[in-house]
Amino acid sequence: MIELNELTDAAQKAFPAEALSPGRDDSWRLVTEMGWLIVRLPENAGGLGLGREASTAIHFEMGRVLATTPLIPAQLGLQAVLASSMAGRSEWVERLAGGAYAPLHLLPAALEAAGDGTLSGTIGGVFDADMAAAVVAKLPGGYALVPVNAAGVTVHERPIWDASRRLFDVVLDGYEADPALMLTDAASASALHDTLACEAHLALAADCLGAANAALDLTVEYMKMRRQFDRPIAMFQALKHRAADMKTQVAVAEALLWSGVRDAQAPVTACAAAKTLAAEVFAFVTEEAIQLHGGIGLTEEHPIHRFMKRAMLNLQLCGSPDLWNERVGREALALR
Amino acid sequence: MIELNELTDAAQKAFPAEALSPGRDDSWRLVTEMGWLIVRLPENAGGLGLGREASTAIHFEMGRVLATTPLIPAQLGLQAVLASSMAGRSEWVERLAGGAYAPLHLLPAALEAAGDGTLSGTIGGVFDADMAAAVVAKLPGGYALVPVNAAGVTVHERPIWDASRRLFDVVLDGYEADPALMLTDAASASALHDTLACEAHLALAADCLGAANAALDLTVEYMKMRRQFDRPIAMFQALKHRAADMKTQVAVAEALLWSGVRDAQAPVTACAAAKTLAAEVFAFVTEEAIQLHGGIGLTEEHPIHRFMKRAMLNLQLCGSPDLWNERVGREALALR
Amino acid sequence: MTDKPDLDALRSEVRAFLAAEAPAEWRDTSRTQEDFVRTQRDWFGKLVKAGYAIPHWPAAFPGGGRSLAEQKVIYEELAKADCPRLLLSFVSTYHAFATLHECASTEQQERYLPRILEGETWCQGFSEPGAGSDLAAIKTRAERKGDVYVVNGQKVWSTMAQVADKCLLLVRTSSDGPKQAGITYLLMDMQASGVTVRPIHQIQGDEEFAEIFLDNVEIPVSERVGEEGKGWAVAQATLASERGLTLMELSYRMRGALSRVAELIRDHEHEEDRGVLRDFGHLVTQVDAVCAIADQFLDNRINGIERVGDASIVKNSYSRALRAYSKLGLRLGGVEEQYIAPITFGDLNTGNWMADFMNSYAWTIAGGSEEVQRNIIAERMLDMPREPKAWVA
Amino acid sequence: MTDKPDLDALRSEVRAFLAAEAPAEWRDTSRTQEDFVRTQRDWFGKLVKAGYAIPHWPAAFPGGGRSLAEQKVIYEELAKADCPRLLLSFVSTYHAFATLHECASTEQQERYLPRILEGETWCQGFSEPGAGSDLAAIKTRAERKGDVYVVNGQKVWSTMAQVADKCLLLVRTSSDGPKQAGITYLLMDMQASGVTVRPIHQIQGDEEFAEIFLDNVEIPVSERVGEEGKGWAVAQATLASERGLTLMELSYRMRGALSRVAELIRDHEHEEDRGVLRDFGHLVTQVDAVCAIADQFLDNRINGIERVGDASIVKNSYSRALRAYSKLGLRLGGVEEQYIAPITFGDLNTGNWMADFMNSYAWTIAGGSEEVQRNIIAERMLDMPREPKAWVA
Repeated sequence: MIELNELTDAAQKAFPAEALSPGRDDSWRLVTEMGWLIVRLPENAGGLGLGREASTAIHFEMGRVLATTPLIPAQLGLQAVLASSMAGRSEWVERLAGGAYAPLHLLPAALEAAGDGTLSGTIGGVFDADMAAAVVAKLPGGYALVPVNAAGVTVHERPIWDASRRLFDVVLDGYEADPALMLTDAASASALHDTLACEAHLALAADCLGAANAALDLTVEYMKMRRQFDRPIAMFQALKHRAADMKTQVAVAEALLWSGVRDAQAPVTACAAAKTLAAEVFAFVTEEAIQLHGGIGLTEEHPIHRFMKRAMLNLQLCGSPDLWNERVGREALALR
Repeated sequence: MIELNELTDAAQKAFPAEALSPGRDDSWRLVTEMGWLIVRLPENAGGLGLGREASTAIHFEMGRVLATTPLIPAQLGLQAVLASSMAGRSEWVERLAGGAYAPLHLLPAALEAAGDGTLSGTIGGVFDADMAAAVVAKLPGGYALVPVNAAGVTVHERPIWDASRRLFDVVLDGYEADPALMLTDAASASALHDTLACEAHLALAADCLGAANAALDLTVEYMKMRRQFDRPIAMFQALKHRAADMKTQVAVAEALLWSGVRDAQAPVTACAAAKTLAAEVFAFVTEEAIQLHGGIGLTEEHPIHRFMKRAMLNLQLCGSPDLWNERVGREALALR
Repeated sequence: MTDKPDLDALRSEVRAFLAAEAPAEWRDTSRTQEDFVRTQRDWFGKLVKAGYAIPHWPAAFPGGGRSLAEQKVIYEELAKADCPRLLLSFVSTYHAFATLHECASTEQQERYLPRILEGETWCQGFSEPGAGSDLAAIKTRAERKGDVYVVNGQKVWSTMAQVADKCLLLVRTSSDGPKQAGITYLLMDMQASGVTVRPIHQIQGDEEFAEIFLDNVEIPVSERVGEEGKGWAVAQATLASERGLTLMELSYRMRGALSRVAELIRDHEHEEDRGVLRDFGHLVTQVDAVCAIADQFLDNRINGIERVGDASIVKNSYSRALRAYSKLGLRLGGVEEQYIAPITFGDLNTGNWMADFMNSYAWTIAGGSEEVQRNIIAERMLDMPREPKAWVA
Repeated sequence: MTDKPDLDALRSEVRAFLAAEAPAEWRDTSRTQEDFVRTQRDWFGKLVKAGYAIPHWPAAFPGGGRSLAEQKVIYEELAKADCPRLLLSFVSTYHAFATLHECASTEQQERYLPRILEGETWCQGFSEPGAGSDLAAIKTRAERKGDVYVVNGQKVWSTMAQVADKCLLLVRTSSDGPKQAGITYLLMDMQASGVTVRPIHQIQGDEEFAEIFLDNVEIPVSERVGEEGKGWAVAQATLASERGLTLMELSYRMRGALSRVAELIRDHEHEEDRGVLRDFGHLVTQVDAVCAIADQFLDNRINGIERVGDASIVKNSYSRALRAYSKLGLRLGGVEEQYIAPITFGDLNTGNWMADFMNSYAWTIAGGSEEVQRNIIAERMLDMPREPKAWVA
């Protein structure tokens, strides 16, 4: 517990709540220096050797400040490399631990193999591919590192509503996968996928709930300050009750997140359920937050809309609520 | 318009709001005397010759008092007979206009024909079959009158939560349909079904919204009277706003109902949509009503629960919201 | 529904006009604020010429003298033909017109009304940063100095003020007595010295609204409407100027735009997803119901049987349906909707679902927030106790 | 999750006991109030004998002296084994115990605590028709006459008062000063002359609650807990006696009962209805989340880091999940659910969906309504302004 509090304190000092979405490149240097890239890397591999609680606490704080730095895909990319049996594994681990960036993509890839084995298609939804050395992607032959400067690889930014982050299409056009950069074969890709998916869902859930807490804080603060009809609007019971419901939903989603984080055996559906609930709650909180802010919430002057836009993107990352609610339902039906 | 107001006034005098669910048999005599069985029967057939607006206004008022008398299935049964080419049609019309009862069933029938053509199975959800001369049911050969005292027909009451009404299973066991009592052949059954379904949906929608209005009235009245923390609970803004939302939803559902009533060309899906919305709003209003009544709403002492139970049954009559929302969606998709 | 013969005739006329003149590609020419304004001016000019721009004005004006039933026909057809909404000229033809017509001097009317038809546009200077739902709390101060008022303060949420020629301005001339009593109503030239307009950058990228900063702006006393300190009553005339037509028109437009949701369902191959079909069916019914109540509201106005609170019900049900509409689109559109796509200025049902979603808040917040409407419904329709004026903690 | 070794041992013990002794057909023997009471008494007797009935009592009592962590283990296992909830003995072992233990005289403790283990049951005489959410508004009047208080008034929502032996009674001994100051706490014999109990007919057919009418009931002054006029503080001890275990237990029971929804989905052949699967998945997640927060709440209590308002969050999230659970069942069950089926007394997840739905209101209304909890969350966790004590209209 003490360890977690220390991490949280350090994060809040490094990324204070007042400075939303601090610059990406500075943030990247900072998270590298603070060891957050290697927080989950075992000590014998040169990492901090901390567990899922630690990374969750960090992602929670990064969500709170709408961090611009792609820590989640970076950690997942490193984890994929670490889990591999690639010959050059330790060099890559060292490189990535030192600040090189090889993100895992969090949205689906649509790739086709030609007769000669070369690949074409788009790996969509790669965060900050402009600063990446390679992308960790699931190719037909298994997970692989795809260097972004390789022949047949181009990178295109696609502007998104969520101004706190940047998404890229990594487009392959006759790309020839380098066998030395294969992380798994086709058969073991799905085991790695499940491991990474669990981590990704929990990390995103933490991002959602850190941000939801911050959005709630901003809203409550605004309600106490904003006066209409000669009283702070926080005095209007109808509005108070809505704030109470926001708080309740956030607290419940947090409890589910932490129960998933602490259960090493939690299956993908359980982790995805935690992320789905967290993302839905984040969206709900920001929607209510805009309404409770009134006019000012509709202007770029006030930051509350930035939370809403991040919430809307988070809903879609690693699969939408529709997709996961259905899978969770299907699995629960099979088990009961 | 004046005609409608007159009908409404007469209904409110005959069935005052204070006397919820007045006795069925007395009510039946009263509605017969007032000509409500024949409100839609053409004048040349001895009826009042009024339109859908008139019957809607009556069903609305009957909903308001949680009427026990099965006016909706009775009117639909009469309408089915009237639309038929049965030889004994005018005798039956006269009989039914005079107070005999031949209800249309509002829930599905599951019947099977044996090799000899006799029928077995259950016509479920027949209102007040104990007082019926016959039931209007859709048999494999078309719509028909099934006399409840015929050989092979038995009638079983099945107690329901909604204490304002009574449902029966009409069980056929080797019943031989009387050709003289066939209202349609198999081919024209579906045209009649569509006509009756439109009427049934709109009538039920009116029942829902009359009752929803009454439940809202009771709730608002209670909120003004009930004091906690030294003030009427109607003064608490959070509760006020919920009452406002109830009012809004009721008003909107009423507008849709009347637009369907006034559009003679409204297709079944439009009528069913009006009923679905009305039933959902009725359920919503009664659920909120119980919450706003607090403890007293959970006791049989207070009538508000009777509205909720009627709402829950109404949701299911003529097809559930799930069924109709899907059909409405499917049709809208095909058209747009 | 069949109208009376004269309404049928009008309907045919309008249809014929629209078939010939309705701008087809107006969304494509409304991708920037400038293009949007140009498109709006063109369209307004055509409607003035055709006699459909100001059906609610007196018969003395070209195209005026129409009954509310006739106005309804015109707006229904504009909605069905999916024409641009008359956003730029809305304040001029409704708010400014009503104010001038009902409360201004003959001289003021004669000066300003004809110019509106020539394309002069107005904006409304009512809300302030500290006075939104609580409009009477305005602080913008006007001091009389001889023949002019000298005005200082700030207005906000002024539709299209950046391109407006004139402004309906509420100012405070006194702080004594009840808040409402010290308010005065002025007509301000937007070119006057000391007026600065700053567009509000809205979260979806639109710039429909602006802030107006007033720094020692001199407004001639002759531009006052009504007496000094009696501006609150004049403001009520302004606010009451349009009730019903817009929401009817917008509801019909939303109904037309349900095809955009149907398109998504097909594009994403959800045709056999029963959950999606149910949700779509539910939305279709909700939108139909909003159209029905907006219609009924107008019919009641036509028949003179509108009740207090009716407008609040229509507004809240429209705005909630618009939210539901845009949220279903956002959900069905999936991740693609998170990539920025061009917006259409001044439109609510564009199929750019993030933009539409954000726009839907304009209807739960502006023009009397959802919460204010709930108070009105509870207090004035259900006769529940009013919000207390003060309380003791 | 793995507990500490001693907790693991306890868990195994409890499981072994339950495997042997848990009543299997208790729902079938709880179809009437009488049968339910008998089933409850039997089960309580078995638990007392096994040492699991009063784990929260001091070690001096058989089976007492358990830590909260141990209590949690016991309740988890009771829930997982789907045993009857300890409804009849709940007020005795929690409310009466806490009150006696913390506030009563040694003599009172010695008289009453052992009898509870022998099966004496208590009820709570707190709420009144005019004092629900606003408990301090009670009007039941006690006048001291020599050695007795003479009590007149009416109590309501008293759980199982019809079969209770004793009552924890709040009365008003003074109307001066703040409402709270005139309240006195008495222990009443339910057999006393002038006590009339009338079961409340609940809308789902249960009779869990009763009204108590008090007509010149004489209660010895020796049966007073604490000083005259200091009853409000004693009542706080009563009300604080159980916080967390019940909701944790009930959440686990609801999770177990999700199989009832799964059954409906199979029975109605919705296995491939994606909408239904999504709604079920959503409910499963909601219930899991409620279990997680109930768990976390108890862990926080065990670790001494509970915060004000935490209990309100757990209660509101449980009650809303219970509503959602029963509504999904009601919806999926279709028309069949509208036919009356036998209820199970004292159970919340029976698969009789109408009854379950109605029962779910007990959790949004009783024990501090959802609205009261929202006030607590807003005022005490979010530090928003409190409800005003009075206001000026």
